[in-house]
Amino acid sequence: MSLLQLSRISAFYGASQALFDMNLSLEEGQVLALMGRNGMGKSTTVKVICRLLRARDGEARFAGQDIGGLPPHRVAQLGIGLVPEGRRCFATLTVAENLLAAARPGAWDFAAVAALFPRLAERRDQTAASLSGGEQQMLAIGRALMTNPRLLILDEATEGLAPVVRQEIWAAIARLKAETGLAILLIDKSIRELGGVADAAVIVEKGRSVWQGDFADLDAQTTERYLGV
Amino acid sequence: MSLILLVEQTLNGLQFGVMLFLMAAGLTLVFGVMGLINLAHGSLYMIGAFAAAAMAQASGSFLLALAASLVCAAFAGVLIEVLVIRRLYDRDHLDQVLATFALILIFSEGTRWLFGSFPLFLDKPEWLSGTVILPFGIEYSLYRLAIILVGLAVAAGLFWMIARTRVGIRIRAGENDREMIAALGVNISRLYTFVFALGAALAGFAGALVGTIQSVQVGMGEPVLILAFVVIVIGGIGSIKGAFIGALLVGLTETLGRFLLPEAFALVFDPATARSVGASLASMSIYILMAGVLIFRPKGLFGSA
Amino acid sequence: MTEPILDIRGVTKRFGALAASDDISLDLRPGEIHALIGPNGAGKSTLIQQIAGGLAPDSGRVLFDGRDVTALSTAARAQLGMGRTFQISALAMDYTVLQNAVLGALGARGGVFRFFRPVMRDAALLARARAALDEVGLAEFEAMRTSELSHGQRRQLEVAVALTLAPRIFLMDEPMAGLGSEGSQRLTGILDRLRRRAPILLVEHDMDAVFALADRISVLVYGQIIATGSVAEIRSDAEVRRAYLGEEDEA
Amino acid sequence: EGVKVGMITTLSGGGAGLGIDVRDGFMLAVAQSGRDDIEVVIEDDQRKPDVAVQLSDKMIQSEKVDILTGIIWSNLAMAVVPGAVAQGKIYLSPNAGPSALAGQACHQNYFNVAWQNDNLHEAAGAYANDAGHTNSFILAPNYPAGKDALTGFKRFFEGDLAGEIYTKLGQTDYAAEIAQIRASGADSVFFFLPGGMGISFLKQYADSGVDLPVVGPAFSFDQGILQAVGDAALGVKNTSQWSKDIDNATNKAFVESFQDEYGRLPSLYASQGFDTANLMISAMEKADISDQEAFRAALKEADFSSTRGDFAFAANNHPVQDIYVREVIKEGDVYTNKIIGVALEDRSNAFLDACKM
Amino acid sequence: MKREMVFNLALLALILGVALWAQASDEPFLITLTTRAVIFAIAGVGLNFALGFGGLVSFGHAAFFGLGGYVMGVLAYHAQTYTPLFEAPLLIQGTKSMPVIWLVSILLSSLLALAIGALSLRTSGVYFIMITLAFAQMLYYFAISWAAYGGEDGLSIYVRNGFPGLNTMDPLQFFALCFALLLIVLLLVSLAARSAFGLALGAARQNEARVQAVGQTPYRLYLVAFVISGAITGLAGALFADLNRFVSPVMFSWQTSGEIMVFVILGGVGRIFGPVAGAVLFILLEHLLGGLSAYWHIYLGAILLGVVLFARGGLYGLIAGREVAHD
Ligand SMILES: Nc1ncnc2c1ncn2[C@@H]1O[C@H](COP(=O)(O)OP(=O)(O)OP(=O)(O)O)[C@@H](O)[C@H]1O
Ligand SMILES: Nc1ncnc2c1ncn2[C@@H]1O[C@H](COP(=O)(O)OP(=O)(O)OP(=O)(O)O)[C@@H](O)[C@H]1O
Ligand SMILES: [Mg+2]
Ligand SMILES: [Mg+2]
Repeated sequence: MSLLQLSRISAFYGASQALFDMNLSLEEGQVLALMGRNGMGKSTTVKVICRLLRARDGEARFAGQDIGGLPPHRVAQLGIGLVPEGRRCFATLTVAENLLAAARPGAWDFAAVAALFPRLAERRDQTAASLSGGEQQMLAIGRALMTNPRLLILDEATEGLAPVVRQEIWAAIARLKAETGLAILLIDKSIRELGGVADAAVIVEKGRSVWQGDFADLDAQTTERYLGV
Repeated sequence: MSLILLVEQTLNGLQFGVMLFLMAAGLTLVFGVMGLINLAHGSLYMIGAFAAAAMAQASGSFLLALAASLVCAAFAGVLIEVLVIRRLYDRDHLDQVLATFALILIFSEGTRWLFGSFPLFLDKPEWLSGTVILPFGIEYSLYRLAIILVGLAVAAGLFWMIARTRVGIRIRAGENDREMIAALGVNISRLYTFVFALGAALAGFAGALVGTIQSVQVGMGEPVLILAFVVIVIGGIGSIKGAFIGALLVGLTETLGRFLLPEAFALVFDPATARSVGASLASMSIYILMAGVLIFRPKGLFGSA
Repeated sequence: MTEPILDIRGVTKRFGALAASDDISLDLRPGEIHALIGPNGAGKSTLIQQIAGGLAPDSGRVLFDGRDVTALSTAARAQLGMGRTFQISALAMDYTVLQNAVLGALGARGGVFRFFRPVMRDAALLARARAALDEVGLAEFEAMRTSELSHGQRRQLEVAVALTLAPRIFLMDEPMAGLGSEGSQRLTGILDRLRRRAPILLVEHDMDAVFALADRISVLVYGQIIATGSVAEIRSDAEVRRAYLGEEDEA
Repeated sequence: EGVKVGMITTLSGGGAGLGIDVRDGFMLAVAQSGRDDIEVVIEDDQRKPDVAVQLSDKMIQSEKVDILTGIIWSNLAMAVVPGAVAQGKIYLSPNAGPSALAGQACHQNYFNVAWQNDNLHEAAGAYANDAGHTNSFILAPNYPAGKDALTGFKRFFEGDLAGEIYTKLGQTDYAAEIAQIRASGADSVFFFLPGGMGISFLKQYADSGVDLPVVGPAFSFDQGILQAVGDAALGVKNTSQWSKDIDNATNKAFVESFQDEYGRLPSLYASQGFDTANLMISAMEKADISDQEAFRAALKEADFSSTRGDFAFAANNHPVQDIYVREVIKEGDVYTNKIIGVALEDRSNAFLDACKM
Repeated sequence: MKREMVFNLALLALILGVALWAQASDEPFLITLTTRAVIFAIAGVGLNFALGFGGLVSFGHAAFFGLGGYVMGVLAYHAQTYTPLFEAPLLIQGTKSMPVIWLVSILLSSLLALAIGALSLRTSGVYFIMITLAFAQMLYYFAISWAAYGGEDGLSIYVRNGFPGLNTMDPLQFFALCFALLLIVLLLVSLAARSAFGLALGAARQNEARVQAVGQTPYRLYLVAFVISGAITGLAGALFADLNRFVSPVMFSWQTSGEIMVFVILGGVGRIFGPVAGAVLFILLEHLLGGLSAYWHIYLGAILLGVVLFARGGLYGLIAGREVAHD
């Protein structure tokens, strides 16, 4: 049984519909790339998974449980760690406090995150607002890991990062995948880099999942058609 | 004017400041931490005082009365948080202003309906009555001394809770981004209910402690509310330290202003004019202080956000 | 050699012990795209801020078109012709896309203190705004509320507003961030054309775009410029590879 | 033909107790008169002058009342009374008596059935002399009524002033003032701090260890708030034109029937409301309201039996009456007042000359 | 957009209708009550200009309301006592002419708003709320102890001031005057809201950095908005004092600031007609509930609470939809 399963999800922002018929399934330990052009509904799908947006219709299951009716914190406690679009670090809190605020018991603790991103340890007592964009991105990833999730969701997690750091993060994702068996849902614009880690892919267009399959099966025609490259 | 009197007035100013801090602490907590403008804070203060007066009447025990103030105000806090405030976190400040203004109306008239239109009796216990002699031979009320100590303890406790504990960190995180902290698995609703109840309990407690040497009556909360807002704005919103320093500043300005301004004007004007002009200026002094502080430090003394 | 239109001389900015800008000198010449790259936290946005006027340098000067603007406010510099985009979108979220663009056009034209004429009926402003939206590909979204745009669409709007200003120079802080591959390509095309209108100081982590666009590249590390040169020079600079590019180039 | 009365008084918010007492006293007298030709329209002014003005417009224009009454506060009276009497209505004041309405702005249609604002303070000054005080510290809030209070006290007090200060209106903490009193070398204190201000002051004064004798007008020692002051008030001397132990049949009957009717002891304000209604009823017996001149003359005769005993109107339609000194005592569980003497006999007011009526 | 327009017109028709009906059925008090609502509406429209369009939450608009009131009070007082206001450096007499009083009110309120705004706009958010309150409170305490003009007792003007060609003591004529002013103010404000200034001001409210980046200074936009706002509220103050023929420090009190704010929120923040709906509803509630019970504030509170909780965006949000109209 899938770890995460979305079936026929529809969702609205006020009166305007953003998701029409969204299907997606993600297995334990799998890395799934969620792809699509700008404004097609990737982030909206993430919001539905994390219950930050209520699905009007359809079913969302995580770890065998229907999460459609749960409040966001309950869903998170089931083991979903979110690195949201735009980072959303707690601006007035220090780096250490940002991490501590999210902490739940498990293998990931401050030391482990500091090992992954040494820069964060250096900036430990600086407020998140004063971090550079890339530093904030690292903080957001570290924060999600601190919840010790079963599923890590990275929505544009490498946006605005320097190439070296991006490589580090991709390496870190690959390591997470290899060493911990963490399931990961990835949104990123770089198909090349996604290809390095992703097992499977889902493509969204105008709020519908239009393609799902092994990442390896993505051919140039498909990407040209749905992603414009 | 003797030096002793000046020292005594300074002490009075500090004491008044600590008293203000008790009132302001809960407000700055709710206001700074949850980003909620709670005009009904004064009503919670009143509820505390009325609960204490009723309990003191029924049981004759001051400690039970204080306990009643804490419990009743906290309960009222939980009630309004769950029924009203909770729906307002993601609204702008204005909706909060209107809703909590409505709550003032309900609470004030509700209290009057329950307890009648006349002030209630609430007095300090025997063991806190009388005066003590401080250095310089200053005779000082034991009860006021006790208020100072309680105020300091509350300040320390709150400071520790917000700055050091996990709960404090999460509360502040929620202040930055409520949705995000929830998405990280923290039950922010429950946390906020807790904070609101704590703020309410502090307000009620202040109402009982201060009401004991003031008058327990409907409408007692509004002047205090304004003062408390002045205090936390001077200190910088959300900062417990700021509220504390702000309270002392306001306490000193208010007390010394009332005392010194008429004397100062007497050096220039005839006594009658000096008294009247001095008193007028003294009435405005804390507002002048607040405006002055904000003009030079637009985020208050310790404000960051 | 043409005179630089933007000339930064010895700008230094400290945050406590950290020198976010450490005696930086840099210039921007007509017709060029000058890319500023560097690791996260190197001080790129801080420098842009100081150029745009949001942050005052501790020392050093910013010359714009030969004029010392170090003491001027953000608004004054914008009026002189500095157009900028923000790293994190700064838009009027309750306004429609068109209104945001008209706001830019209005800012460029001046005459904000007019109280009686409906601004959204002003043909000149509308034309200018629509042209900019069209250029970034947002034309069909003009009636949408900005808060309803997706992240990437907001980035596009950010660029469109800068376009409406018809500035003398562009300061762009990561305009590609958040754009999909298609969007990036499109923007790359836009910027390529744009440089003829006004030179661009471009902060960007998207190396495909930088290498495709830049006439010159400066590399900022720990508040200092460690190298300035052509694409080829920078690509082959060992120091830059170590500090910033990593394996990027080999792929 | 009957009389229609418009009562504008404070029935909600912090000052509601006073308005309620005036209303209850007034309505008790109306009920006791047994007359069915008196119609009373009651409205709440919320203690806001603009609301009071609005209500008076309503009473006059829509309700078409003959007589207005009920206002508690001087500032509200100043807002309403000049306009009302100018429109030909009779106004009977059951409480407020600002000096302007006794002097320059006096009017033949305006009758004050309580006191001129200065009266109780004047009596306090007179009493201070009798009690042998020679160096008094005096304080009041910084607003017109407060200034009037200190002026009134000084009009009769012959001793020196150890200090004279104005406090902030609505002030609740008096530590600074009490410290000044302690340091001033005064032998007594006079204060006028109505409502909650007085409660706070007295409690804090009692707690401060300063035990100079205190004198004040009845407002801070009245039945309604005395219970809230408690022991701190015991023994304090205060001046009042009424007390529940004034020995006459009307007063006895009033106190008894008020208690029967409402289950609480009447206050000063209740007695004023009661007297106001009885004055009006006495005039109704002599004249018809439609003949306003005759009705006014009947009012002026003040031919009713007042709870205070002798009562007459001075030339400016303000009372001429005895003002008593009372002491706060405890009767069983209840704090109340006992008359200990007369401070001023047949006191009129200081503004007779200013009134050109 | 359409619906909002219909509602606007219905609202104005309602106000006018009530006044005319009251005249026909000889209920002058009802006209007075309507006039009161109209004047409060003007005050609210004034506040809304700063609060709704500029996001400047002023908790001190009583300062302008009160100042307008005192301008009327002081000028009329001097006119009625035949004493000059100043003799040196130049002789200034009182006046009982409404147009002059209005002009002076608008002028002085603007100046006061300029001074208060210039200082207060250094702050923002809650600090702004409180600093504006502080300035109003200073004026309040000043007025209370300003013995020359009655202190807390206030000033009574026995006869309403005059307007050429009208009998202002006639409730309907005075109403007509106030209503006309409301219409003018509404017209000017709705023009300004759609103007270049309105666009820039609204943008500053939403994102200051954006406005700076297009070359405008938010501070200047705010200050102009605040001055306009203060001037309108000052005019309302003068009218209110004339309605009551009385002015007192209560007009300066924080409760007054709060009430004006309630009109705005109740009606719908940032809606041009919002404060009109808010003021009408508030006066209506006050009038209807007042007779219900001695504890009528409880009902009032409950209704206000209901509006906040269930009618987002105030009455206008409820009736005309949530979208703020842009064209
Ligand atoms: N808060 C919102 N309110 C209303 N509509 C929204 C909101 N956020 C997004 N939308 C709309 O929903 C659609 C999907 O947006 P979403 O953010 O999911 O796109 P995305 O695929 O993540 O795009 P991007 O790559 O640009 O981030 C978009 O067309 C957008 O207009
Ligand atoms: N107000 C501040 N106080 C303290 N440190 C600051 C402040 N602003 C920025 N910094 C620090 O200065 C450094 C430079 O930040 P800046 O935002 O300019 O980086 P950047 O080069 O733009 O990085 P990125 O590419 O990640 O956006 C960072 O280390 C940041 O933490
Ligand atoms: Mg997205
Ligand atoms: Mg940056």
